[in-house]
Amino acid sequence: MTRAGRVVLLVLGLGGLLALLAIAAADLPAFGSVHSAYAAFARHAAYADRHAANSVAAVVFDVRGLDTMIEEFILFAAATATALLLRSTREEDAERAEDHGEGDALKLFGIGGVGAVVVLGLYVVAHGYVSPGGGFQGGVVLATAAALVFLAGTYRAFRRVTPQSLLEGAESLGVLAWPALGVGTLASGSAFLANVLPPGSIGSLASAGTIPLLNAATGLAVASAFTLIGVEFLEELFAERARGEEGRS
Amino acid sequence: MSVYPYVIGIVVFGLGLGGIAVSRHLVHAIVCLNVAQTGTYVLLLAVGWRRHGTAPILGGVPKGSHQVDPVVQALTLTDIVVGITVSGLLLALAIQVHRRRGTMDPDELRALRG
Amino acid sequence: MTAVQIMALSLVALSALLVVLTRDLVKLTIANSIYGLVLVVLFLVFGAPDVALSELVVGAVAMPLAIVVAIVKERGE
Amino acid sequence: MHALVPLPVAVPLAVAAVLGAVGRFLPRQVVDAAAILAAAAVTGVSATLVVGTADRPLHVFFGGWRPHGGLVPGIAFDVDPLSAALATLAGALTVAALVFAWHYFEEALPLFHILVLLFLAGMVGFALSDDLFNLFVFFQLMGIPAFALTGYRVDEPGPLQGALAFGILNTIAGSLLVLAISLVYGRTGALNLVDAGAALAGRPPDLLVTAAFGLVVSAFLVKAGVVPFHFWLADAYSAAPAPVCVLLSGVMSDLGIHAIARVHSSAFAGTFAHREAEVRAILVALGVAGALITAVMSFLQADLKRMLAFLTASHAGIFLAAVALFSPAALAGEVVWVVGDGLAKGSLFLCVGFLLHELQDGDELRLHGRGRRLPVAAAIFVVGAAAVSLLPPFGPFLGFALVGDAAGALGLGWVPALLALAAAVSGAAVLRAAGRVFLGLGDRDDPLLSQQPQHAEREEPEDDVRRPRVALAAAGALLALALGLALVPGLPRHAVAAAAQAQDRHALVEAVLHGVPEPPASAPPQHVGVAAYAEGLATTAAALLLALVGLYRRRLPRLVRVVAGRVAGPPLAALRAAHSGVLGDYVAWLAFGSGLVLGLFAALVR
Repeated sequence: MTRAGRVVLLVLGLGGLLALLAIAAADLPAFGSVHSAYAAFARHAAYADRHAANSVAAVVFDVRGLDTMIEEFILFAAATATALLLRSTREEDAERAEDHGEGDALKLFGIGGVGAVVVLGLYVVAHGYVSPGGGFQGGVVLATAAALVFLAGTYRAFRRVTPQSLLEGAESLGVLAWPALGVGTLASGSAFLANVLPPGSIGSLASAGTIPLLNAATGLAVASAFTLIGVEFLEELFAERARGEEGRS
Repeated sequence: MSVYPYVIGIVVFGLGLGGIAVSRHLVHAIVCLNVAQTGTYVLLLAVGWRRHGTAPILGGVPKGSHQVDPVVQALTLTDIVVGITVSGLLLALAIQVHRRRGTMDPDELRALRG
Repeated sequence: MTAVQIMALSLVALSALLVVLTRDLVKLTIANSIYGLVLVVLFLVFGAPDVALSELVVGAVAMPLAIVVAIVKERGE
Repeated sequence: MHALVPLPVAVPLAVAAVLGAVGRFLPRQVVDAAAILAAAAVTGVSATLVVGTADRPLHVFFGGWRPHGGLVPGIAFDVDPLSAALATLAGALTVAALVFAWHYFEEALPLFHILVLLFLAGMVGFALSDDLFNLFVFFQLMGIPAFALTGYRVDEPGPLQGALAFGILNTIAGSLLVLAISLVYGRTGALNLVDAGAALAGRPPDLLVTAAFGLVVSAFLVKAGVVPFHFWLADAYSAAPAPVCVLLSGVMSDLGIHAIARVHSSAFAGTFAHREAEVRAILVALGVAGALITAVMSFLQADLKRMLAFLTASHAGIFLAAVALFSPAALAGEVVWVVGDGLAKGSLFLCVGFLLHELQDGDELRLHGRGRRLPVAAAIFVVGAAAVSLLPPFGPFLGFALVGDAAGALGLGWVPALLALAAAVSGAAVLRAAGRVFLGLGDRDDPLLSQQPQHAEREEPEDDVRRPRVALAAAGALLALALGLALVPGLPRHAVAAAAQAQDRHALVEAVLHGVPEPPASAPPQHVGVAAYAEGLATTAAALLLALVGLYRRRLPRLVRVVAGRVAGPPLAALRAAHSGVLGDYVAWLAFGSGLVLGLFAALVR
């Protein structure tokens, strides 16, 4: 089909689709006036039943826990596939470029920054069910700390900090925690992924029953998955620059 | 005016979808795919907002005040994670396509036809 | 609907259009990061700090890294 | 029995995670055995659930969040014999694919096994879930490992492009689903299908409801590969490794159609009650048109995998039209047809995988007569093709008979006839290929058939003598199951009873929202009449005849050939040109298709 034909098809289809969606959205209750019983129930479940100050975390890790478990396995599938897709076509023996010798200022800021970013990441993960944040957001911040080591430090230091098999192991364990806990609660007689631990006192870290466990597992899985993807993407840079690109088919 | 957020969400989705169809570079197409997905986040969150509503987090917020819908935010969180992981995998595929075919232009990638 | 929300929404639509219309890849990365940050503002204005934080780490860190590597790979020749 | 329901999803996920952690240190046989055992466990548990839910479906609520005052906060699974049967089919095909792929992949981390197990968990969850957003999450868990597996052979151009098209198109479909969820949640404040259905049933459908249903249908038609959303499917299924194709074609596509049936009967049947005829007309038209178009495309292919890919798309159209009749017999017939068809397609793809391994080529013309010394493969391939062409008494035929009864009762006798025609045309392509490859019939080249570039399609890096017997054993076992399915006593009756129960909205609302167990399922005994047998045999005969025409086209009288060339030439050329292989075109077709679907629903259903 010519590009012109495609644009005609696109304008017709997309135009119709967007117009109908806009009219449909006009039938929605006015912006700001939607009062769903589900939302009230979720807030009550978070604050009263689970003593979790962050109701979004309560929904993510408890009320709709299965969604988050499947989301972690989607992350696991994509991270594993991305890592091996990039790694399989790189010649393992390609020697890596030596240090890229950044300026002292960047090195100083970087090394100093890494510690702070790691603490920030751990804080965001740990307080996921008390204040905004959580396993996913904190996990990506921790992965950023690893990337910062690369930016500021030497490439060799970066590779020492991020051994791939260790990352894959950590990611798998972090993800395995979900079905393990689920089958555990199932075996103990209650429902799959039921929050069986005492809710503790709201606002403190010792609250919300099993939510902290799942939150920590998610943080571990996300941190190692994103670091793994980061390593593979940065490795692409170095394998490429160290040797000329082999002839393309 | 009360339909403006919904329309913006739909328009951003349409922009992303249109961008993919006419894209001349795989990285641009994948970024447009991400834009289309963010359009759905805007609509999803807009449906959950409540007038004078504050974040659905206890502590530091006056007890009686209205809070917005946490369920919709949980759904959007899951979406964002799925979105970035798919984008990562597609970008890795795009790098492989470039290594194999020397081009990143979807119009030139015609291995299978007919 | 507050004035800030209207501004944030309009900014999101504009920067989305900017991203889609940008063909040059380096400018695309910058436009996409700006779009990510504008989205963070919108999500905050919608009372969704968790979502804003995750869009921040995704839009400002993960996505640009992947795009930059893809661009460098292509420009490597 | 309730405790069994989460296991078919949790077990493959847990085994995949364990393989991710320690897989690289385990010997290859242990990894293969672990994966096959996990898939077999899923098959066993799902089969138990099929029997266990014969009386009434199981409603399981995750996290212990039971319905509360008419609201369903937790995520629910609705396990009835039909959805459990599809989960069993997914498990069985995964076992067959893993057995075929024994020693297939030699990398450090057993990525293939991890992705296949995640793919299985996604399919089982997608078949059983009763929550709209949970369907989206399982839709993605099914999609991402699948398109990573499609692009597994990174050293060839086809798989890379197939994987890209698969990934981008399915992600857009996911976004359509999220738009639908926003609309439904905004209107009803519910994510559970039955909960939303109860809320929607109160009022006649307005533009929001028709748009939401249109979005859901469009998203699932992309997954099922029905025209005009099928372009990615042809590229992806013809580029994926054979064991992956078994899963993609055997069950993944058809799950999209079953999801449409479930979403309609649980959530939208109430509000569409007075508009059922219009909704039926739209979906039947889409299904029949799609089935015929892709059946013709299947006939025009020389590459065996691409031929079976179009056959899968054609059958997805058939199943859409069957489901859209919205009667218990039609739904029951569709599921029986899907299970039988999935087993037969699985065995056909395993045979093609076997041919790729033995003869290093997957093109019908280049394989002309080279299959003569492979009698077992020939037998399985021909019987599989006949089963797909509705040869009694295989599973597909039984499903077709039930759908025929349902259509007859609605006065739509022409629908099963067109579905049989589509099955005949696509079956004829496979029979023609069988004749040319195994018996050396017909000409060595045929300009009508489009061939794909001959890339080094070697499916297996090193020779493994034990492999061929394993592949054929798996293919034969699947075919035996397709036959055995039809010999199960009282199967049609149980299927129709289960379908009637799934479509009984009032009992469903009582059961899910208020915990009142449904009355036990019951249905009159189903009798497959002589007329049905005649129609099945006629379809197979038509397929055989068309195959012969395909083989000996040049020997037809000149006048017939000239007229046929002038009449059929231009449309076939246009049809072939539309399958351009360009990503931008596919996205434009998706936008056009979804605009069309939403437009039709908005216009008619109001």
